[in-house]
Amino acid sequence: MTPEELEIVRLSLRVGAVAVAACLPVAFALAWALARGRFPGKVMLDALIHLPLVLPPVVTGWLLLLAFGPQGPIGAWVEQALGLTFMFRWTGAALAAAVMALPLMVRAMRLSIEAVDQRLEAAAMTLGASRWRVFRTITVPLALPGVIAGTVLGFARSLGEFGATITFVSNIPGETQTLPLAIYSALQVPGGEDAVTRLAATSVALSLIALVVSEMLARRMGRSSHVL
Amino acid sequence: MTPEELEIVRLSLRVGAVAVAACLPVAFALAWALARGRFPGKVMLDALIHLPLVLPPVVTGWLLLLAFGPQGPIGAWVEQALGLTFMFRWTGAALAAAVMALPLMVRAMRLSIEAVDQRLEAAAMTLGASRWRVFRTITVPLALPGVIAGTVLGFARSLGEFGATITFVSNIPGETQTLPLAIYSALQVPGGEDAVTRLAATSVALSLIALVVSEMLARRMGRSSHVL
Amino acid sequence: QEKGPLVLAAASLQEAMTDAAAAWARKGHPRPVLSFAASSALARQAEAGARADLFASADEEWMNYLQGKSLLKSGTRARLTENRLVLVAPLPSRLNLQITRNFPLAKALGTRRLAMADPAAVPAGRYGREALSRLGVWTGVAGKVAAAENVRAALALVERGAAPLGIVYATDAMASRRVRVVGTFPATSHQPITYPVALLATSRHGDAEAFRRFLISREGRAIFLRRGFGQRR
Amino acid sequence: MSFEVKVSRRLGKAMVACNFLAPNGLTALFGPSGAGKSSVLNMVSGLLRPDHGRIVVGGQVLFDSAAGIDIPVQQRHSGYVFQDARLFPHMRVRANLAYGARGDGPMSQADVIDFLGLAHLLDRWPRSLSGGEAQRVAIGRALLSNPRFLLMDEPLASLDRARREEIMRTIERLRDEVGLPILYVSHDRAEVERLAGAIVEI
Amino acid sequence: MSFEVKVSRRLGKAMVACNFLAPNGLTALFGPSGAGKSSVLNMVSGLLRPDHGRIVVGGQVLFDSAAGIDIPVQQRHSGYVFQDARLFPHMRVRANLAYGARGDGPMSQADVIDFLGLAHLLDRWPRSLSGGEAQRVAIGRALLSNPRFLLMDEPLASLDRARREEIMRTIERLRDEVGLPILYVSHDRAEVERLAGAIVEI
Ligand SMILES: Nc1ncnc2c1ncn2[C@@H]1O[C@H](COP(=O)(O)OP(=O)(O)OP(=O)(O)O)[C@@H](O)[C@H]1O
Ligand SMILES: Nc1ncnc2c1ncn2[C@@H]1O[C@H](COP(=O)(O)OP(=O)(O)OP(=O)(O)O)[C@@H](O)[C@H]1O
Ligand code: MOO
Ligand SMILES: [Mg+2]
Ligand SMILES: [Mg+2]
Repeated sequence: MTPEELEIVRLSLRVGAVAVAACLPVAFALAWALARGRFPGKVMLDALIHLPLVLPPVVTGWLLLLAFGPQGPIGAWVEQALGLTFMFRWTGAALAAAVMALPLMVRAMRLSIEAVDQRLEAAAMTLGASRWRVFRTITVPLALPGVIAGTVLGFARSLGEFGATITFVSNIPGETQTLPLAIYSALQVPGGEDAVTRLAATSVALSLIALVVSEMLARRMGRSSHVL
Repeated sequence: MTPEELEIVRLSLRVGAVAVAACLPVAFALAWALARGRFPGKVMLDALIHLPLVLPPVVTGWLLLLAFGPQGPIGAWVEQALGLTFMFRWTGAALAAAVMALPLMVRAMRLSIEAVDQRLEAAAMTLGASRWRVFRTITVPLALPGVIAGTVLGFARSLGEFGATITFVSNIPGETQTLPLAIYSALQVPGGEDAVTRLAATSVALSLIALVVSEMLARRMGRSSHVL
Repeated sequence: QEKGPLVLAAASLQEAMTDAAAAWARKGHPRPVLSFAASSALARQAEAGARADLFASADEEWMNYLQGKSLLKSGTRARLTENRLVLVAPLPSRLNLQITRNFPLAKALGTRRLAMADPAAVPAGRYGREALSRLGVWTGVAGKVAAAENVRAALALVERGAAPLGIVYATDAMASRRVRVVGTFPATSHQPITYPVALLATSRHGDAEAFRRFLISREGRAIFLRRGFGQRR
Repeated sequence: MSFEVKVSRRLGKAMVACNFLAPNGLTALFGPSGAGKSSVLNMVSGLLRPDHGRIVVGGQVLFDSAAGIDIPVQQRHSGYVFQDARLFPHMRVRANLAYGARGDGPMSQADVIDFLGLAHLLDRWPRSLSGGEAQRVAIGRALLSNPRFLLMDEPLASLDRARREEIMRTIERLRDEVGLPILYVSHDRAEVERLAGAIVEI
Repeated sequence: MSFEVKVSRRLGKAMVACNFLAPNGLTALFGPSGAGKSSVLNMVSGLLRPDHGRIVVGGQVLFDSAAGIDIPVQQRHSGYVFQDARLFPHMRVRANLAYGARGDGPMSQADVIDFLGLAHLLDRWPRSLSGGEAQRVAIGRALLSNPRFLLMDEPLASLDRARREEIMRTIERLRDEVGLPILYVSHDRAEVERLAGAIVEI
């Protein structure tokens, strides 16, 4: 790989890792609310989370641009309050990746949370554990398969995210040009198939590593599975 | 909505429904193999399923074109053997949507299959049930939450699929022009925002309906959840 | 090392613009930062207030759009280069066609499809549609169009034999080793295919205007000519 | 001989081994917690494969490591009442009872429902049953599968005296009139002394 | 008075109602399968909310529908031994025992591990335990949480005689020396007669 390609890989990993890490707590909280909560507007929240899945990515990118752009309501506020700019920055690419990964992460986690045996939570409560401790020590660990699956899905989705990213933060080498954007650029050049192949293979290798790591993690956590 | 837009909606629904329906058995079988199987190349199979998630959709579309195009090895064979053409046909759009939905469906189902209490399967076996009957009457129904979640995710993803579809079967009104493709076209022209908004709202409405139906289904199936 | 101005450029300009940026850097200037995407996406980013310096569009419409919103530095809009439309076929194809009024395009296609960029949306597709209309063959082939996301995707359909014919830019045809140019569309059959460039109102970079001038200088135009752009006969 | 069992199997660090010849009738498996009683039942039912050994029930060889025989679980037709009830959570009580039902068993469905007192529970979901109710459904499910032999792992542990008495009487009938071989785990000495023709200590 | 319970609660079509005043010591809850014994324990522990009623344990009002009192489960400090063991499957035995452990309880951890015979099980995962082993761990877990009172739902059902004897002796000690109020469900009359100061029929 050329140094530029290495740089692209590094950027992609950073974007993917930050997106997934930032998404994890949010996704789990949402999954928990959807699995356990009874509140008005639940279906609406559910639908909102699914939006980035249903809309073409370009539209999601455009909506991000409208909301988080320099003149967008949230973008202006975030810039002022937190000093965080998204426009043309890798942070914007991470935001786009996070938004696209969110529905996948929420669904996987929700599925696992719904499968948690609430009688075990009840048992923990009789032992004096606060709601927060029950959540931390019983609910979350028992929902771990969903957390792992969600993280893998989210990370893979982040690695593959293209449409929302290029629409939101453009295609700037060293800043927002992740692997898929680099692949797109290579596809624009006739005879760029070699570069495409090389970059795509890199994507695949990265996701393979993520998969293997997640499988190992899952196996180590697999003690709770049932036997005979 | 204009008649053309109605036509687009109808086509999108058909493509999404066929993609998900065709995917369901395949995805469940794969999920089952990954959850329960111990075979060489398992990680490879897992990685292969994740590919459409990791690669930019355009690349997936391009690979589909290579494999299922008129000169592709599979395309030629399928055309001869089954009389099924994908190129520039709605069937091709469904194929692209199915491929993109597959990883999401497999993951959700796998998660649920792994959560099935195998002691119940053992009990069914002592009652004389064949492996197939155990699978049909115990494993599948107990994994239903994952099947429902996977179906919703897959259908939503199908509704939103853009890059692979347009690259593989291009944008042909009445044949391959699903909602995202129509939205994309509208986005390309200055002032197309109105059409974009209308079409995107339709997408959102469709997915909202799918979500509500799935939640209702899940609730009706929710008898197996634990109580105090 | 200092960063050059941020250039938002239509994806089809990728190779030529990259060459131009390299030439500019060789003159001792900071290397311009190039971002290639669909003209529509880039224009929307500029519209959203993103701070960039130059915009090179694949057609005049998106430039008009920004100009209408006063997002261009006045007096900086200029023609960057031009392009031509060609009809291409897969390399092994023996097809022979003269592009004239009412030429038998529909018959040449038979039951198969004509690959082109989306005629409803993408610039290359709109030029193609205009040309076919003026030549009187659009109604015959309108139902046989395979509308691709962009010119490159249309080219790929022809390269892979999925479509027997396609309409792409001369620059694309020149760069592909898998297609053969069947004919060039007469310059009179469509609006001139021009790529405008302009400084964005948000531009702050000191080098932006100089780079713009370089692009439209004789030296700059030569770089684009080498990549197949320009009005050749 | 109803049961001829000689098996050994490693489980983690523990080793479960058991060797007995039981006459016709009911054989009680007796032993401290963790001795391996449930594991022996699992081996006889075919759910757990012994490392070595031989299992013959009612004259039929179900397992023989030397001869390479291992009849699949499905074809052993054991009526297994598990220590935990293991009802199918996605089926109502009625469907649970019907799951393994094969006609011409020793008892009709109506009889089973009646003597186990399940009539008012038929339309309920398992998760809403009390501990003893679930246990009774599990017994009913096993009996209705028309088994060739019964494996019962503390089937009466959470039942009250009256119910226990009634079920014991039914078990006696199955043992004597139908001649079903029964392997029975219990910690209750009175129960065992009353029912068992032989007692195996493990 | 150790327990003052007057509760009613609708469960599906069934109605569980119970009304008793129990003296200090151990009170046995006795009744047929499905009578509502586990439901009463759930209400006393705070896991199930009565529709109406009042629950006082050791002088402390835990629930009073009229006065609007409902102490949360966490603050009731019941030592609840469930009918099913409910061990945390993702923690080893050691961590299960430690989960609710609060110092200065009536028994030290070493004592509990010793008299329940858990020493060799500490590093095991719950899924590998036998029925009786799991039940013993559940008893230990409840005792180590330094409870103000004990709720025991057939805690000895799947234990052998020797182990049962030992645990009963410990329960007697807790009852007499520590003065813990205990609500105890069992179907075994001998057990009940030996341990209980009062018997509540339900
Ligand atoms: N996977 C395993 N790993 C380690 N030890 C195991 C495993 N499975 C079972 N054991 C041990 O094997 C022994 C036999 O278990 P089994 O369930 O057969 O006992 P049991 O006689 O039925 O006891 P109980 O009366 O308590 O139900 C126990 O000591 C148990 O801890
Ligand atoms: N969700 C529910 N819907 C309908 N009935 C229920 C529900 N939950 C409990 N019941 C019924 O309430 C009654 C009391 O149940 P409970 O578990 O308290 O009984 P129990 O006295 O502990 O019985 P056992 O000795 O069998 O454990 C039972 O008849 C049970 O079927
Ligand atoms: O450069 Mo374009 O916007 O693909 O015609
Ligand atoms: Mg046992
Ligand atoms: Mg009970």
